[in-house]
Formats: sequence, C-alpha cells, structure tokens
Amino acid sequence: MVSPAVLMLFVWMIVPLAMTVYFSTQYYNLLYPGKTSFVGLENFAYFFTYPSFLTSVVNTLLLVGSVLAITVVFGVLISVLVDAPFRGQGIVRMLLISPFFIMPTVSALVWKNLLMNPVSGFFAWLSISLGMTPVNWFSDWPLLSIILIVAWEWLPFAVLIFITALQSMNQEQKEAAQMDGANALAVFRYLTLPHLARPIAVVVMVESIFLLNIFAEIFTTTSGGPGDATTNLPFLIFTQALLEFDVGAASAGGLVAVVLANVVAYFLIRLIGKSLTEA
Amino acid sequence: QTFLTIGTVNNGDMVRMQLLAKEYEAKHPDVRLNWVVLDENTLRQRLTTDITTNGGQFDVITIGAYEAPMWGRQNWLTELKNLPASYGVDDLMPNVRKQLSVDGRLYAVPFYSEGSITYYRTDLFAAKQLTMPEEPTWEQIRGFAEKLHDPSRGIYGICLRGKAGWGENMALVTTMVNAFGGRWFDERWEPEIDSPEWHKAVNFYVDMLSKFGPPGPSSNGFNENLALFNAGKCGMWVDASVAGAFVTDRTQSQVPDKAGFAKAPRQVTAKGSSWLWTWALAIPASSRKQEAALDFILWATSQEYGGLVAQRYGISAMPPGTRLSTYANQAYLEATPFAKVTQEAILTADPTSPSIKPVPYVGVQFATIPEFQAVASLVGRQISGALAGNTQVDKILHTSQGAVRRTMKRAGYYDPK
Amino acid sequence: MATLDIRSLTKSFGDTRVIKGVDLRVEDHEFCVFLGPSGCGKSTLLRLIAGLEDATTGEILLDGKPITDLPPARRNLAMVFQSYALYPHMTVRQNMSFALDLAKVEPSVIEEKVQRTARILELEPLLDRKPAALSGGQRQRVAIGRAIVREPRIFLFDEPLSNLDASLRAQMRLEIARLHQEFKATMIYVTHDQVEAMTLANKVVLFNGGNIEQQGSPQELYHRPVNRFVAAFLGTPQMAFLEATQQGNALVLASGQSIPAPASLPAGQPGRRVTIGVRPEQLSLAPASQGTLEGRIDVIERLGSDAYVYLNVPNLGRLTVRGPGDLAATQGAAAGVQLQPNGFHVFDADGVAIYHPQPA
Amino acid sequence: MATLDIRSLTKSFGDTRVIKGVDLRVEDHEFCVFLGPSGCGKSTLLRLIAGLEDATTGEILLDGKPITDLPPARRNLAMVFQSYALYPHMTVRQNMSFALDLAKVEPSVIEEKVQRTARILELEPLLDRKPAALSGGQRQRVAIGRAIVREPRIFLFDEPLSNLDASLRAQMRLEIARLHQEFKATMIYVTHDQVEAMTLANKVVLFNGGNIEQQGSPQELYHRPVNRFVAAFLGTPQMAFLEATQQGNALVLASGQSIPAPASLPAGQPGRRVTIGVRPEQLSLAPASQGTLEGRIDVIERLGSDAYVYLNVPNLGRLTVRGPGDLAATQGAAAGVQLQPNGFHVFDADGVAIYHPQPA
Amino acid sequence: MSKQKQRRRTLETLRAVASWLVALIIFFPILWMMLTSFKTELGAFSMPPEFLFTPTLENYREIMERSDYMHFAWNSLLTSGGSTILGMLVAVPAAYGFAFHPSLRTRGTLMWMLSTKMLPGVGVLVPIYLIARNLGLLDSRILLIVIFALINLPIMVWMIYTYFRDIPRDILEAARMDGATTFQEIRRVLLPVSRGGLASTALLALILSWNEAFWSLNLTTTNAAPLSALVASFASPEGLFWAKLSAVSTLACAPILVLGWGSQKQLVRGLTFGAVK
Ligand SMILES: Nc1ncnc2c1ncn2[C@@H]1O[C@H](COP(=O)(O)OP(=O)(O)OP(=O)(O)O)[C@@H](O)[C@H]1O
Ligand SMILES: Nc1ncnc2c1ncn2[C@@H]1O[C@H](COP(=O)(O)OP(=O)(O)OP(=O)(O)O)[C@@H](O)[C@H]1O
Ligand SMILES: [Mg+2]
Ligand SMILES: [Mg+2]
Repeated sequence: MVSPAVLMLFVWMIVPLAMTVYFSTQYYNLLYPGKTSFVGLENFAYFFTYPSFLTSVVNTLLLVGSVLAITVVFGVLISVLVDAPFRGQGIVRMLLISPFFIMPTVSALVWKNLLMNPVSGFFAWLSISLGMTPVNWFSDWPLLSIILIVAWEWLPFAVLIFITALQSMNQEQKEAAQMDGANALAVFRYLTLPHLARPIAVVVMVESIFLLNIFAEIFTTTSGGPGDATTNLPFLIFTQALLEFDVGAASAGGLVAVVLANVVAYFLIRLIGKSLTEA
Repeated sequence: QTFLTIGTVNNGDMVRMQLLAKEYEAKHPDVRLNWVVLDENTLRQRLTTDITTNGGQFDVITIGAYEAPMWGRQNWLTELKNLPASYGVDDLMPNVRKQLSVDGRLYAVPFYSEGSITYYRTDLFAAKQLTMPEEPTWEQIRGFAEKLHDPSRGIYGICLRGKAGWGENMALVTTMVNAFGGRWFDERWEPEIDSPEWHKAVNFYVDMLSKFGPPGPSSNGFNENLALFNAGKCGMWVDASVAGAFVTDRTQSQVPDKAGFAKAPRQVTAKGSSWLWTWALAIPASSRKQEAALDFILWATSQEYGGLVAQRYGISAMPPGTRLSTYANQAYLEATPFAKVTQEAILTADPTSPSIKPVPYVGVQFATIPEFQAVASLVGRQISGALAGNTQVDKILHTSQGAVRRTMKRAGYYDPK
Repeated sequence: MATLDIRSLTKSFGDTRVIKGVDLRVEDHEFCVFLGPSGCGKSTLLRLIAGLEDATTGEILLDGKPITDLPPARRNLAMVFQSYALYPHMTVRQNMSFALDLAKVEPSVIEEKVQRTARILELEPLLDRKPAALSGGQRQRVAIGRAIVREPRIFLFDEPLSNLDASLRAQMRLEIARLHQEFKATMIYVTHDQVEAMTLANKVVLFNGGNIEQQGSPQELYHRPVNRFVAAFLGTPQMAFLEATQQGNALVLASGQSIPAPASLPAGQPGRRVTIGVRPEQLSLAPASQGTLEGRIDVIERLGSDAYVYLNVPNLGRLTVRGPGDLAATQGAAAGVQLQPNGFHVFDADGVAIYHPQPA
Repeated sequence: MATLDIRSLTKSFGDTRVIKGVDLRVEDHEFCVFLGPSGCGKSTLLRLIAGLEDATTGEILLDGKPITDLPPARRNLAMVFQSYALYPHMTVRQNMSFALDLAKVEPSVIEEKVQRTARILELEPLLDRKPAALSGGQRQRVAIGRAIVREPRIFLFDEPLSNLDASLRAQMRLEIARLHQEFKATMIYVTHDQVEAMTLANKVVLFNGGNIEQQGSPQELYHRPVNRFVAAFLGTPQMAFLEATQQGNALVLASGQSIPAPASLPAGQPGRRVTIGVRPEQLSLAPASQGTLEGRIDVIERLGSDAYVYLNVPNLGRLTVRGPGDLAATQGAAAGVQLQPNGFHVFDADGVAIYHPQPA
Repeated sequence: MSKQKQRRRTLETLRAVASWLVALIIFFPILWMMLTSFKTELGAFSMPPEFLFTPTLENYREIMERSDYMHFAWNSLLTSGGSTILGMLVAVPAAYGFAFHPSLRTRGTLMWMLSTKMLPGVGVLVPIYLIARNLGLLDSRILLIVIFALINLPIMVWMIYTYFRDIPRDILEAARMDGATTFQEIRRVLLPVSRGGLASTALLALILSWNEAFWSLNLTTTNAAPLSALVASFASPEGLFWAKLSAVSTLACAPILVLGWGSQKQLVRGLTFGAVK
C-alpha cells in the first residue's frame, strides 16, 4: 500500500520537472516572444558546446568536493574537540552553529565586503599587521574564496550532526579501548572515526544536494568570474536564463544539472554504501 | 485607493526619490506607493522576467537606456505622448531623449543621466607637480598613474572597473575600445572582438590596471571603486559622472575637497570615449494603472521635483544630466564643480554614432539589441579573467569572438530566414 | 598471575560517597566474585581497579606495587564489560588483536595468539564476522577472548552474563569456570546473580551500600552468614525470618509456639528478641496440626524436580518449604511445617548472626 | 471469559513457512503457556491470534465465532509485549486509559477502572509518571495494567518477564499467577523460560519449528515427555541421554554395563537401539566402583541448597547428578553413579518415548 | 593531587581554550557584521578597522525610514512558518507510507525525490513564473509558502522517514490492539512519540525557508516580499553602504539566529537523519 500522500508528493514533484523537459525542446527566448518553436535536442547541443560548459562542470565538482572535504574534516575535528564538557560548552556550541542561520546572500556580502576586501577588509588588516601583503581573494583565489565562504556556511551543519552522533557513542567501547592500551589518538582513529562513518555519509549526502546548487554566493561575490573561474553549472544556467533569457537552453541546462547530480549521487551511494536508507 | 508598485534601483538618487515621494503621497492621498528596491542586476532580471511574460507586477519601472528602446519597440512599454506642456519635454537633453525613444516616440522619461569622466586627486597631482589636461589621453593617464602609484602608502595610481558585467567593466572597456578606434560589430553584424583595436585597447587596459591599479581590480565595480576613491586610495578614477556628488560629499568621502574632474580619456579619437547612461522611468503596457503611473513618473522627473531635491538636500544633489534648464541654473553650476564636465560628456556622447567606424547599432557603451547583455557579459567575464591573470588577453579575445558570433548566429543574425 | 591489595579505598562522586573505605586482598589464581544488590558500588570498585575512575583516597597495589595513579592502559588488566563493548566496525579477529596491535606485537605472534584463543573459545569460524552478525553468547565469548589474548595480570568481569538468556547463561557460566581452571588466572567478577557467585567463586565479597558485608568462600557465606543481610541475600527462595524471644532454653516464636534453643546458642539476657532464619530446604511439610508450626498453603510452585510451597503462618508471616517435584499438597489447605531441631540460624536484635546450624 | 480454537493454522513469510499447521484449543479460564526454543514461531502464533499478522491458511475461532479476518481492534484481546510497548509520551494513567478513551467510555467509568487496576498492581503512586521514570518491574506492571483495564476476552503475553533481572522475574511471576487466580481470565503466555512455564501454566504447549511437540499440564510434560525433544527441553540441568540396546530383559549400555529393563517396557525386536533418559534428581552419587556406572567428576556446582555434579562416564558421555548442598565430592575424583531401577525414561531410535518411570 | 590528575586538568583547560578559540573564529564574521552595523559608513570602511568606536543607530534609523521592516519580517514569518506547516502536512503522511508500508521501490523513490532537489531554481524560474502568473499568484504569500514547501519536501520526507523508521513497531501495534484506527494511531501515538524528530525537521525547514533568497526575490514585489528581499534592496547600491548593509543583514538574520540559538539543544539532539541510534 502506497499512501495517497506519496502519490501526491510524486505529482507535486513531477510537474516542474515535466515542464522543464518540455521547454528544453523548444526554442523559447523571452526577448523574442513570437519565435517559439520546437527544435528537438538543439538546446542541449547549444548548452554542451557553450565555451564555459566544461569549466563549469569542473568547477561544480571542485566546489562540491572541496567544501565537503573541509566541512567533514573540520566538522569532525571540531565536534570531537567540543564533545567533552567544559565551561561554556553551551555557548561555544551556539557560536559554532550560528553561521547556519545566516542567509547565503548575507554571508557572501559580509565575507566579500567586510572580510575579504583586499584594501579595507579585516583579512587585509590582519595581513598588514603581520607584515604581509593582503591577498586579493576574489581575483587571485576566486574559487578558493567561494569555497571558504560556502564551507563556513555549511560547517555548522556538519558540526551539528557530528555532535549529535558523538553523544550516542558508547562510553564503554572507549573504556575498553583505554584498557586495551589505546591513547586518545588511537581512540579517535579506531573508534570515533568509524562511529562517525554513517553521520559522515549523511552530511555528504545532504550537503551535496545543496552544494550542487550553490548560486547566491557566486552571484553576489564574483558573478562567475574572473573569467570562468567561479562559474558552476547553476551559474551557467543562470546566464542562460536571466542574461540571455533563453528559456530553452536554460531548461536543457537544468536537466543536465539533474543528470550530473544523479551521477554524483550514484557515486556517493556507491561510496557510502547503503547506510542512508537502511537501518 | 490606487496602489502603484514601483520597481527601482537602489542608487542614491533613487533612494532620495523614494524618501521624497512621501510628499507626493501627501499631495495625492488616493495614491499609495509600494517600492521594490533592488540592485541593478537583480532589478533588470526581475523586470525582464515580468515584462516579457506579461506578469503585470509593476506599474512603474526604472529602466536604463538599454532596455527603453528595445522594450518600446516590442510594445511592452506604454508610449508617453501628449505630455502636459508644464512638463517641458523639450527641456530634456537631446541625446538623452534620443536614447529613450524609438523612431521619435518616447517610451521613458529620464530620471538622471550620466556620462563618464575622469576623477583625480588634486592634492596628489600637486605634490608630484603634475597637471591634468582637460582632455587627457589614455596614454597620459597611464603616465600619471605610474607616477602616482605608491601602494606602500595605500595610494593606487588608477582605479578602473574590473568586475565582470556588461554594465560594469564592459561599459568602461567599450568606451576605451571606442577611443582606440574599435567597435562591437561591423555593418553586417560580424563581431570585431578579435580586431587590432580591441587587442590594443584591452591589452592597454589590463596592463595599466594590473600595474598601477588597486589589488584585486577584477572584483571592483563602480561601488568598490567609489569606496576606494572616497577612502583616498585612488590617484585617478574614470567612471560615471554621478559619482561627483559622492566624492564631494563630506558624510562619505575622506577627500571631498581634493577631487578634480576632467573629461573621460580619449586616444585615437574622442568619439565614443565617454559613455552615456540614463536611468529612466517607464510604464509597462501590462500595468492596469496607467494614468496614476504616468502622473507619478512625470512628477518624479519634473523640474518641480528637481527643486524639491535642491531644497531638501542642497542644490548639487539635483538629478543630473537630464534637463537643459539644470545646467542653465547658475546656482547649480557654482555649487557643483563637476557640472560642466558632466554636461559636456552628455552633450558629446552620441548614441547613434559611437565609433569612428560605422556601426549597425545604437548606443555608446552598449548596443541596443537583446543579445548584447549576453555577449557583453560573456566578454566581460573573459576580460576580468585576463585581468586576474588567468589567461592571455589575445587568447580570450579570440575565444570571445567565436562565442559572440555563436550567440548572434543562434539569434538569427546571419540566417536568411 | 598477580595479587591485588586494596587499602582503605574510598570513592565519591561529588558529595555522594559510593565506596566507603574498602580493604580487600585478592590472592593469586583466585576467582573473586563481588556480589551485592544493585547500586552498592560493585561496578565502581571494579572500575577503580581498572583505572577507569580515579580513587578519592586509599591505595591499590598490584603485586605489592601501587598502581593507584597509573592510567588504565599501563595497569595491564583486562576487562569484560556487561555490554561487551565490542568494537562494532571491527571483525572478531580485529577485536581480539586490537590491544596487541596497539602494543606493536609481531603480526605473526598476534595471529598465533588469536588463533589459539579462538580455538579455546570455539570462535574459529566466526573470526571474520563483525559483532553485529553474532548472537549474544558469541559476542560474550568474543569479549572474553579479547581479554584472554592479552594475557593480562588480572581479568575483570562486570556482570558479563547478565544480557544472556537463562540457558545460555548456564552454559557460559560453565565456560568461565573452565577457563579459570585452564588459565589459573586471577579473576575478579562482578555480579548480582547469586547462582553465578556460588558456582564460580573461590571467594565471594558481598557488598552493601559501599561496604563489605562479608567475604569468604561461597559455602561459608551460605552456611554461616554473618548477619541477616547476607543470609537474606543468598538463597532462592529466600530464607524465612521468624521473630522470637529467647526464654532460657527455649525460643518462643511470635505465634506462641516454643522450640528448644540450640545448646550452643549464647544465653544473653532473658527475654531478648532474636530472629530465627530458616531456608526452604531446612523445612519440611507435615500433615495439618502435626508440624512445629501450622499454616495455610498460599501458592505451590512446581518446577518438575522440586516444588516450593509458600505458606502463611498466622502472626509469623510467610514461610517457604521445599519438597520433591511430586509433593502432594493442595493450595489453600491447612498444613504443618516441620522445623528440625538446631536446623536454623539465629540472629540478634541487630541482625548479627549468633548461631548457625552445625553441618551434619 | 472466552475459549479459543485454532484450526490448521499456517503462516508463511514469503517462502518460509513459520507456522506449519497448528491445531489448538484454549479453554475458558485456562493459563496456556507457549514454550519452545527461539525462532520456533511462538510469537508469530501469538501475533496471529492478536490479529497483528494475517494467517496464510486456517481458522481462528473465539467462543466459536471466526475472527480470522477481524482487525486487531475488533477482537477484544489484550497483549502485553516483551518490550512493554508503553506509550512513552503518556503518563501511566493515560497509558492505562488509552483503549477506553478510544472506545469512548465514560470518563468516570474509566477513572474508576484505572484506579481499581492501579490498586491491584500497586501502581497508585505512579499514575502520573511517564514510563521513562519507571523501573523495569514497574513498567512491566503498567503494561499488565493496560491490559487488565480493558477487561479483554483473552490476555496475550509475549515473554513479558524476559527483560527483568532474576529476582524481579521471580517476583513478577508470582504476581502474574496471583492475577490469573484473581481474574480467572483466559491467558496465553509465550516464554522460553521453563521455570515460568512450569510454575504458571495449566497447560503448556511446547513448540518446535512451527509444530506442536506436546501439550498438556506442566507435570505431564515433565514426567511423561512424549519424545526426546520434550524431555531435553524441560528440566535444568538437562536430562542425560545414554545410548543402550535392549537385549531381552536387560538394557545394555554403550559403556558395557547392563541394567534390568523395566517390566512394562515394550519388548520390540531384540537388539534394538534405545536411549535411556535420566534427570539429575533421579541419580545419586556412590563411592567409586560401587555405582551402577563409574565415571570421573568433571565439575561440581554448589548452589548452597543443592550441588550439581557433572561426571564423565567413558563411552557414555556426560551425566549430571543432583545432591544436597553440602555433598562430599572432589573434583577430578572417580565416583560411582547410582541409577534407580525403573527410575528413568526410555526412548526408541526415533526419539519417541516408550517408557516413563511410574510415580511412587 | 596526583600527577595524572594534574595532567588531565591541564589538558582539559587546553581543550576548553581551543574550543573557545575555534568558536570565536567561526563566529567572528557574524560578530564583525553586527559591530559594523553600529559604525558610521566612513568608520565601516576605515583602515585599520575601528575596534573601539561610538556606536550609532543611524543605520538602523535609515533602514526603518526607507522600508517597513515589520512588513518584511511578518512576511518572512508567515511564509516560512506557513511553508513549514504545509510541508509537514504533506511530509508526515508520505513518510508514514514509506516507513510503515515499504515497498521495493521505497528506496528508489526516496532517492529520486532527493535528486529532484538538485534541479537548479534558475532553470525552472520561467515555467514557474508562468504558472504563477496564470494562477494569479504572483507576489502572494501562498505562492511562496507552496514553493518553499515544495523545495524542502524531499529533505523533510527523508528526515521524518528516518525518525519513523526508528520508532519501535510494538508501540503502534499496542495502539492497534487498544482499538485505534490508522488515523488515531498516527495522531495519538506516532506523532507525539516522534515529536522531537518532527520538531527538528520543522526547525530545519523553517531555517531553510527563512534564508531562501532566489524565489522570494523573483516571485514577489511588495505584498509578499520577505526579509531576504529586503536585504537585496540594500545590497551593492552606489556609494558607501557597508554599515547599512550590515545593519539590514543583522535585522534580517537576527530573528532566525535567536530562534536557532534557543533551539540549539533540540537541533543537537534531533538532526540525526537516522544516522544515530
Ligand atoms: N559517574 C557517576 N556519577 C555519579 N554517581 C555515580 C556514577 N557512577 C555510579 N554512581 C552511583 O554510585 C552508586 C554505585 O554504582 P555502581 O554502578 O557501582 O553500582 P553497582 O553495584 O554496579 O550496581 P548494578 O548492580 O546496578 O550495576 C550508584 O548509586 C550510582 O548511582
Ligand atoms: N515479519 C517476518 N518476516 C519474515 N520472517 C519472520 C517474520 N517474523 C518472524 N519471522 C521468522 O519466523 C520465525 C519464527 O519467529 P518468532 O518470532 O515467532 O519466533 P519465537 O518463537 O517468538 O522466537 P523467540 O523466542 O526468539 O522470540 C523465525 O525464524 C523468524 O525469523
Ligand atoms: Mg554495575
Ligand atoms: Mg518471540
């Protein structure tokens, strides 16, 4: 028995997708209202041969991969660090998870203007105080800058989940390991990390969903540049949809993005096993 | 009660209008104004989506010189005719009016206009015993920049737009290309990005800005440069004339008395070396409150409104560049050191003849065709990439040429059909 | 392998004193069982020995050397936890070799030790499984194997069988007894199951509220409990306690009957209050009005081999009598209970034992 | 309150047959215990009766009316789950009144019933607590209370005591027995603990692999098991099985000794293989070389009241002998075992019982 | 006392200090934003940065003057709250179906749902805009509520599904034995029992909706515009703007930040996605 709600959900989800599929076969440019016509797969061909297409796919994967790596690694380290009780633990956790509540646009604006600005940003001041030349974040390390911002936004999510997971860790296992002669590092390596395998899988899965769709941060800071340095797939689609107003090509791009997402998901699921839907 | 939804850009002048519109509401108690204030790019996307899909969300929109004629031609805008005599249509600057019309039919009324001019720091020039000519060339600018550049003291020789965007770096780059004798398209719509003029201009731009510009110029747009100049970090700055009001404003500038003004630099020609941009108010054809909307936009662009601004914020805050009468006003000219340069820039920028070579398009720093936004954004991103040092200028111009041609082709420019 | 001395050990959690000054010696090769009701501090003492908790005051010596301040890793003791605490992501083999791996023992040596232990515990076919794929009893054996492999100086067990069902528990009990004989290891074993304590221990240490009530061989505790608490704690069904007063040579029960006092019972002042303790097997059923005591049968539990008869004796309370499995008795009927002369314990008013029946 | 008839009931999960055609009648007021090893289908049968699983074939009748297709809500049976399955977000009171609430019973009536049940189960002081704030035994009682309040036609229990520790288990066992007497309710009780089965049941149904092996009173199953499986399943320590051949009037054991065959043992063809089954209490220890059988003492378990001696008899296997708690015996020593004449069971080659000792 | 204890205490202190340090670094951008919002525009841009300054409320005053903050905040509240409720209404029954009546396709369907979440919003803007226009729903809160709910549904269904899956079936069966209908079983037992999980799911949905910027910007003008649209109106105007931008950002994020801080414990306990037993 599949409940009617599942069916409703299904319909609900399929409508936008179906419309996208439909539009992807049309020449449909908002600026030329009269010229709409069926063009088959031309939109896909156009999208694929877009000069930035390959770069954007690479950037998308780089962005997703690096942010995942940063958030998982630092998320694990930080959550292990703050796991044991200490004075002010509650406040520390509160501070740690705060970035999660900040709008992406706001984070991007704050990082771009207040922190990473090479002339009057806080980082520039730090570098100068330390006797170094300020880094030109968005021109010299554009993708890295985006990665940093996005990682900062998503780190709290990873920390949240890992803290939750650590709370459920079996204390007696740790003690058993201590009696077996394990020091803190060995406990971390042989007990904590394996215990976090599933939460890590979850973080990877959930974050991938969102990271594949990163747009606001790029739009607000670099607008995909300089060059194609920070153009990812959603941003490329954005240029189609809202600069060229080419709905057909944008729809095609959207479908390509879904396919790419599924490819990524396929590998993720291969990587992290069945732990997501099975007990 | 009539509710007017007004889409507008978050510029200083527009924000001022938003505040002053309380007076309008007081005078028209049956009209309520709802403001949608967005930054330029977002606003443009928002308005385009709405107007092209006939969404009917806006009664008054703020559009630029780029959209006005295109949208007017598509009949997405209401033609503004039979304006009352008191409005003084003929008082509008001719070049500005030309920008907002299609075949003589006016589709939007100008709120303010700007040309591009050269800002410089008189104190720094004096210190180095330099003098800025009235009509500098880019070559001269480069020379000054080299002398003024002193990063250790936080002074950068020249600030220019580097942030990608057809309304950002491409506005400046296009005027430079124009000055170097180039153009976007030849008469048969073949792109000329790969031409020697483009190569010279862009190489010059990238070289100068990388050497004597602030750090990370590829992410600086108008705002960032303005901030830099106001913080006293730029020796020179070539940008929109509206900034004159800001750099001389004591509440936000650290160098209000040290700013000098000159024409935008020329090179092989002066033609098209200064841009012309107008923010204008228009009424979408889909609005169901045409009359109220018309009344409002006429008020907001009237001489009376100018007077109101002068009275509230000082005379130099009057919306620049739209009315001849403003520049006939001695008080304004005296209070506003950059008025004359602005006026000249606007008077000389002829959108129908932006280059020494003939062109098939209208517009100084842009072409009023729907594809321009796309192709210029694309080229802009490539150039900012070159500025960031990622790629070679010559290579990206070649790539851009192909990409632009591809887009033009898809849009049917070379098709017999 | 080792002797353990505990001297005036105390442990407080915050303000609550959990171990209230324990002195104890565990001999080499001894199987020492900590027994006691829930919450009496058995686990805490074991964890103090293991080094998982810090002692508040007092000393712990292993073979005469103080280890009170050593971290657990350096005490060379092995512990089998109640929850087994197997490493869930490691195979049985890895679980067992973990400590040796950490100690950087030669792989070949490790392999050999693991194999030998697995053989002893019949874990060989399971070596490559993960704990999740094992039954309760198998996990139990892995936990023990993990301890054995290390050849520790003392084995510590914290209720290792309490998560198993009855029949597995019986089986594993025998297994542990066998291991003790085989390895001649010193073992400390926490439980609150007296069957385990009785069958496994050389020495039982019975705790109550952070103190040792009595220590000694299981038989000693069963047959010569030093006080009511110990007497009541050991034996199922429980010993019955009958209030009485000592009047010269007789003990007068609260229900009025009088029975001869055992000859060796200390006299005390006349009329002093005592408690008589009788275990079910020290009583037998008699026809109505022919027993020492008369009561009514409440419940009969027939276990096949035995039957327990629960009687209510007016003014005295409940008594339990053990009989053969096919005992003839009817629920609700009146019945007599036969009390053997001298076949009972006597406690004074403070609950201290003053007389035990002499072994036959 | 009700009788239950089960007719040729089967249940398959996918391709695996779990209940293989069960016929059973549970009488009114009967306390029926389902006993059997793990995985034999006890819980499944109980859930079929409850309506939580759909039968594959066969019929279930309650007071003669078919209920096979009724949803659980309409069968009016109450179930006590092994995990108690209390509603964690409701207080004890709400847990107990939930079913009546759903049935839209008058609040005053509900209140009265809950109060009465709480009194019986001594839950009154706990009525406003949530399950999380209760001990295991208390939760258990709430789960039972929830069933009682509904006054169901049959009570179903699925191993209700298996999560309790030994002493609590004993106590709750008595409690359930008392409840059964008090309410005279029909109860079906699943367990794999034979002590529970023996002490509680009027009727024990012993399952094995989805089939009923034997049903009858606990005494009947203990004393007259129909086959080896039943004989081995009941009684701890287990009955010992000795291989033998029947030679005329004698049974010749695999170890060579010969003992007289009981007179009533069916003759069968000469030399047929039989198995002799003896329970620990049917054996006694004798001095070495003076018993029926001779062996070596392996392990002695002293439980205080009793002692179990495990012996190894060459060529025969292991035997268990029960003796008094203070039995004199030494581990490792040779000892004789006394087998009483006719005091044993005999099974044929198929394991079917062909002789039981006669009650004295 | 002993050396061991002393060492442990030192380590604990070090650890606490490190934790605080990391937390402050992570929190710094937000702190800096809040500080900047109380500076003058010139002060916000000055180099070296002003660490000690006279705070001014000028930025806040100007924002209040230019826009009706309460109106935007109210819209944010209504749309994110409404979408959370709507989402829960759809997600709970769906998750119930997945968790308690699983079929072979359950896992595939769940995965497919998650993957639709990867369709970039910009790709479907125009179709959605057209639908909304035809339904007359442009610039309405209803539209945003529906869209937000739609966006968050896959995650919500998945989260609730994992909670439901971990609920002991016995409890539901007990309710069934007690005579509960399916609806009663859900409402009176399942929902209260999984309250914690549902609360964290709702919180997450609320946070995500509150922070959503693309659709709220593109589908609203004034009536339904939430706080993210307000932020957009202060993003990158001409002239100096960092202080005002910081102020408006602080205003936009403060409510959800406070809510998030208040529900920290719930989040820490509840965000398991079934990864924790
Ligand atoms: N970490 C702790 N903090 C505070 N009190 C504790 C701690 N550990 C144990 N206690 C308390 O110390 C007392 C003894 O606990 P312990 O675990 O040693 O009992 P136990 O004899 O093992 O009981 P059980 O048979 O139930 O395992 C209990 O009252 C317990 O509540
Ligand atoms: N839902 C199910 N799907 C498939 N197989 C099942 C299901 N429920 C039970 N089984 C199988 O049916 C058999 C009988 O299970 P059941 O739970 O009835 O055993 P049991 O006698 O209650 O055992 P235990 O004493 O361990 O509780 C087992 O082999 C079990 O694996
Ligand atoms: Mg304990
Ligand atoms: Mg079962």
